[in-house]
Amino acid sequence: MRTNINKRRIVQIEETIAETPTVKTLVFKDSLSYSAKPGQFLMIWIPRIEEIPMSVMINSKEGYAAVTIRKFGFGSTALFERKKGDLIGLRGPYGKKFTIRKNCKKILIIGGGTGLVPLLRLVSYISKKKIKSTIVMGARTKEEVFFEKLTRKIIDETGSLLIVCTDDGSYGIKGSTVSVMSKLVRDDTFDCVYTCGPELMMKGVVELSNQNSLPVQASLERYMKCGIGICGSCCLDSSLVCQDGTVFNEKQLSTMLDFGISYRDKDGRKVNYA
Amino acid sequence: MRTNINKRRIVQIEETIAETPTVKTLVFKDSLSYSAKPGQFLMIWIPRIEEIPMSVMINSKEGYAAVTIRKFGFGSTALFERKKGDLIGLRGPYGKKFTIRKNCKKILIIGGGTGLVPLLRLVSYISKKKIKSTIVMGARTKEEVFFEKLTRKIIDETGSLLIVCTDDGSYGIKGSTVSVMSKLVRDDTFDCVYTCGPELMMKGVVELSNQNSLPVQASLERYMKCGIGICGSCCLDSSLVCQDGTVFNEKQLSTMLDFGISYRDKDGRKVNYA
Amino acid sequence: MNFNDKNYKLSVQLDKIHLRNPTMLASGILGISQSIFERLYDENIGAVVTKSISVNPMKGYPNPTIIPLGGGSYLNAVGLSNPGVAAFSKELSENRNIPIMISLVGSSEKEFSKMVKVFDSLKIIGYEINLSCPHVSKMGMELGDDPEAVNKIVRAVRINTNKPISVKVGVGSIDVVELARVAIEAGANIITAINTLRAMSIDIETMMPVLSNLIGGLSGNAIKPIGIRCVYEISKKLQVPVIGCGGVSSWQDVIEYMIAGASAVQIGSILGSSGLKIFTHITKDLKKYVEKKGLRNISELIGIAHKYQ
Amino acid sequence: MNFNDKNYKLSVQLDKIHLRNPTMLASGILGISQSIFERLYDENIGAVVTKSISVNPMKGYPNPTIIPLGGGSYLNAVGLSNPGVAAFSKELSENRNIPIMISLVGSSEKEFSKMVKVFDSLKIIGYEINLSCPHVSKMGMELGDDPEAVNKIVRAVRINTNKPISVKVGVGSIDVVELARVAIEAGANIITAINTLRAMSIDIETMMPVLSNLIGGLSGNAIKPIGIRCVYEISKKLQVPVIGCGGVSSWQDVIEYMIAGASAVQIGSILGSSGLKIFTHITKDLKKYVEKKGLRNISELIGIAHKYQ
Ligand SMILES: Cc1cc2nc3c(=O)[nH]c(=O)nc-3n(C[C@H](O)[C@H](O)[C@H](O)COP(=O)(O)OP(=O)(O)OC[C@H]3O[C@@H](n4cnc5c(N)ncnc54)[C@H](O)[C@@H]3O)c2cc1C
Ligand SMILES: Cc1cc2nc3c(=O)[nH]c(=O)nc-3n(C[C@H](O)[C@H](O)[C@H](O)COP(=O)(O)OP(=O)(O)OC[C@H]3O[C@@H](n4cnc5c(N)ncnc54)[C@H](O)[C@@H]3O)c2cc1C
Ligand SMILES: Cc1cc2nc3c(=O)[nH]c(=O)nc-3n(C[C@H](O)[C@H](O)[C@H](O)COP(=O)(O)O)c2cc1C
Ligand SMILES: Cc1cc2nc3c(=O)[nH]c(=O)nc-3n(C[C@H](O)[C@H](O)[C@H](O)COP(=O)(O)O)c2cc1C
Ligand code: FES
Ligand code: FES
Repeated sequence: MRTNINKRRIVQIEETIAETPTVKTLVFKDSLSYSAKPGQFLMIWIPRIEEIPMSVMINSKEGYAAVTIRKFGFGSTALFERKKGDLIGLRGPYGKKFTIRKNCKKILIIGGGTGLVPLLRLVSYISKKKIKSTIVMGARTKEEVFFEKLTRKIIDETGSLLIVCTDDGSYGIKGSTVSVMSKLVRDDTFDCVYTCGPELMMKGVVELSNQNSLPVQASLERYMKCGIGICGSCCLDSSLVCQDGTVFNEKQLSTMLDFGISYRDKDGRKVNYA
Repeated sequence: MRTNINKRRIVQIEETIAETPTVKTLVFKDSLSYSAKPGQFLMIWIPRIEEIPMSVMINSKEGYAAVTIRKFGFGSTALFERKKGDLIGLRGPYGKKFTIRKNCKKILIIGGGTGLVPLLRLVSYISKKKIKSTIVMGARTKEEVFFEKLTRKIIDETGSLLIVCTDDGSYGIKGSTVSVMSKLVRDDTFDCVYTCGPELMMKGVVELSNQNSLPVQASLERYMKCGIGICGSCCLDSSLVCQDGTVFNEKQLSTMLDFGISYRDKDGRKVNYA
Repeated sequence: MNFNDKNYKLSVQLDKIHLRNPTMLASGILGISQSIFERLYDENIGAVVTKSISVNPMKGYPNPTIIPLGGGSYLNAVGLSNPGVAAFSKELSENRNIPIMISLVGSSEKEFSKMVKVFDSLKIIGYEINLSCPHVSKMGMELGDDPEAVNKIVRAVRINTNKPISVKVGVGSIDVVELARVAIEAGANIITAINTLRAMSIDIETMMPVLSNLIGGLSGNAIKPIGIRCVYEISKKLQVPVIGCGGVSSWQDVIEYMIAGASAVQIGSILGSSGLKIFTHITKDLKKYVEKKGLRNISELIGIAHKYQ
Repeated sequence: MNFNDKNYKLSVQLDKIHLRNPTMLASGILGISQSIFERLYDENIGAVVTKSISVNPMKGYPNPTIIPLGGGSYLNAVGLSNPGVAAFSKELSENRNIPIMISLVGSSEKEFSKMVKVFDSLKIIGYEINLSCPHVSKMGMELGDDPEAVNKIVRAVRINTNKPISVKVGVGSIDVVELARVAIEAGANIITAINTLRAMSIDIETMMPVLSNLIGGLSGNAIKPIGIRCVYEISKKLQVPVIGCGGVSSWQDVIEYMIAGASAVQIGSILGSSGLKIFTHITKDLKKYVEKKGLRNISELIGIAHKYQ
């Protein structure tokens, strides 16, 4: 099994979907990625350019999967620019998944940016399980909202609710995901909270969950080289995000002194979040 | 499976049986050897001394097997001298087995010396299958006869026949196995002949079988280092005795120009049989 | 050390260093975080070796830097990324009871002196000098292949510390025993053998080398028989304490290294498939083995194979 | 050579040697019998290399000489057993159409001259000089580690033959590219890389080294990434035809070696698990690959990886 996921597959990009001017989804065929668990990620090789971790995005076709990239630095921009027919390499999926307790009936999902990728796989999963959810999607501004249509399609007829919010109010509710969440948890009851997105946002979500005694799981990001627990570059306190995470629960998060405070740079030095 | 048989097992000698003053059987526990097929051999490691090929001898205890050694040169003498409690290493079993055609009812088995070892496993096998056999056991002289009691025990109540012969007539019929065989094939009918022993004896058996249009299988010996088809030291014409054999049928034997004529020494030079 | 005490059955001595058991973390593996070191110590590790540290922080090469090759073997060209001496001495400043050995890498004896001067006041058990990283120019193996450079660097470290020094050697273009001899003569107390071997992997679909650096170092299962050979040769010929490294993935491998002549072993790549708990598993199994064999202490195994000719 | 002819899609050229496909038998594997060579040729092999032959017959070391380590890796210290020049020239005397390369081993240039004088009248395609066997003293690697000896030996062979000469190099205590350069300058036409790497295996039950010679050479799966690296470095830096060797067990491995810079590859240890028919399988699969990729000839792949920096 492990040998299996570690073996690099070379896949062809079969479709590209422009989500926003800076976010793109690349679709490819790969059975291991197709059956990835919500929260798992791939190491994506952009030949002779970079290898970067990417959450596994869902795709409607059987046997297919995708990645959704925000154009950012060197590697992500190169990946963003790959076209239909180009080859990329994959290994994984790696990491722990979001877990759902047995008698969980209603969950709250808070995501921002490409943090929505693992959350959508979760939404898709729970929709099949008939678990209801309220999904809060945050973006800075209207142009940066994506996955809305796709999410509506997935939750269609499930009784789940999608709330979009933007910092500048140009679309959906005005305000941050955390402020939306604070209203939601006041007015409604949830069994668990799931979050992925910018770390400071997640920090807010986790604190709010703790204050409301809600179990919470967050999928964290750290700089990753190996993805398999060798290099240590992804360490966060005494955890390896690639192996022990990326999904951590409220108990694990409570012991992480650096969560929401600092991350380690490519050379391993700690850098504080702005 | 292959990895399995190649992995060296260290076993303890649990019993030693003196067959003749120069032949001894060492019993050990090893499940892979226990389920060896008739004709297969082991590479036996005598730690820090030698590693030599030995046919797998049967043992009555479930999960057990044995080797029967003739004290000969350096390695075999060291093995011969191993005592109860000593450790030896095993890898294998290797090689092809004796095969028995479906509607085979009566077979002739001709063995000499430690060539009886693989043949006894065959006898034990066919006894369970209710196939009748005539077994000819040859030795130079009375003192060198062994396995007689054991064989009688195995064929007891099967209707099979055991004939012992010695060159000097000091025990059993006087004469060579080949001369005994020539009478047997004249007076009786057999479906197949199986032989193992000194190569010149086997050569005689094979020729006689060919003359009588009897299918024949012989288990050959050649100098072996690897036992797995790498080193080439066991080559006999275009065959590798360790892998393509040790059991060969009349068709294969007929193409072997060196069979009964010459073998290769430790350095790979051809040496003629005396 | 009381060898009759059950808890000491696994303890080993490496020059002045006393370890509760012979398992160590290999350099470059998870080696930049004090919190991780503490977690490893909770997993019963004997000692940790840090990532090789240089005077200034190094970003290392772009990814891919680490490739799992399958079958327990790995290829890496991390490029010695590390936080540098200033940040790292801060990282370790709170260390109290974890046996930490700092791995040092540099391109001149001056750099090594500089680092040791900073690190020597920390609570650490010693240094490992990396003279064998096979894929960064002007560092590691390029120095290890030059006996004069080895001599100078080891002396520079020796002059600045009383703590034990291990020199980490590899399979480069100088005989490993020769390299070890030069290191010992220059003042090293221990030899760590071996580092990774220069190797390469090319993807045949894209027809491109996979590592961004093209060439990297082979580690894991593949190199164990080479590591065993080097440990055997160095410990037999020089009779110095040796730390075995390369492809250790089970208690059996630890025993094999010790019989070959290692006083302790480092474990690296295998963590990619076993996780950190491997140290707990291995030490538990080693204890069982030592008890089964009726040894007073595991060190009785060290170099047993030397007697065969 | 007509590259448009379908049958030539796999043909390769190594100096003056033209092979119908790039697969060769590695030296020391099944290499002492003309009948076996003929059988291999029927299995579609490109060419065979014989066991390394010395002036006089050699018995080699006592067994164990070959250890399957698992995972497709092997350890051996056969000790260069071979029938010697007289018996072996008789063995090959009937050869008509099998492309045979004779591997030579010796301890002085005189020995090499002597052998070439005998062998040169046989129908063979060339010589491979084994300067890299890592476990026999005064032969193989001990000479390969000495540039002066390499120079002398290659010259001695060159003077006695017009046939192509390949020098087989390994990972010893001299840089592999440097060794290859010396060999080429002395008159070699081809480089074969690599031989086995010095390694050891100890049984932990008996606490004894397994090989009778204690130390042997590691081959098979374990060394492939090292072989790829050596082929890449030699072919890129020296631009000479290189025969890749080490851990080839599939058509993919052949392609990887060729992309790294090999014009042909040798296959050895894997025969221990695949049997001789592997040559038929691999050549069939190579043909499929070449057709799928739309290549006119497989040689188009040679050294493609050189372009990446
Ligand atoms: C588990 C995980 C899942 C992720 N999923 C997604 C996703 O679905 N979509 C998406 O757009 N992004 C995702 N990311 C983030 C993505 O990996 C980085 O944005 C990307 O690696 C940036 O590479 P770059 O070369 O463009 O950046 P660079 O210019 O090299 O560096 C800029 C910053 O990007 C980040 N970064 C660079 N390399 C890595 C790396 N190897 N590992 C982690 N962070 C890195 C660091 O913060 C770095 O400071 C994920 C990250 C992780 C750890
Ligand atoms: C498949 C096979 C099964 C065998 N089964 C048995 C058996 O059940 N009982 C038994 O007593 N003997 C058996 N032998 C023969 C046994 O292997 C040799 O007698 C033994 O190896 C001799 O070793 P030595 O060190 O005593 O001889 P040495 O003194 O080293 O040499 C003497 C002669 O023994 C033979 N020999 C030595 N080493 C080997 C070797 N590695 N492989 C093959 N022959 C060798 C050669 O003919 C050699 O010339 C078998 C041989 C083979 C090939
Ligand atoms: C990803 C990685 C990074 C490494 N970094 C270093 C390093 O910084 N310094 C060093 O001396 N060795 C380094 N090594 C080599 C290891 O310490 C060790 O010598 C080698 O991996 C063999 O051990 P293993 O087979 O148990 O991994 C590194 C190895 C790997 C796999
Ligand atoms: C049993 C054995 C014997 C060998 N004998 C020789 C030899 O005589 N001459 C030589 O040049 N190489 C010899 N080699 C090395 C091989 O030719 C080859 O270089 C090495 O095994 C790597 O290839 P592989 O991984 O395909 O086996 C031998 C290897 C093995 C396993
Ligand atoms: S990315 Fe290497 S340990 Fe997590
Ligand atoms: S014994 Fe090595 S090939 Fe048969």
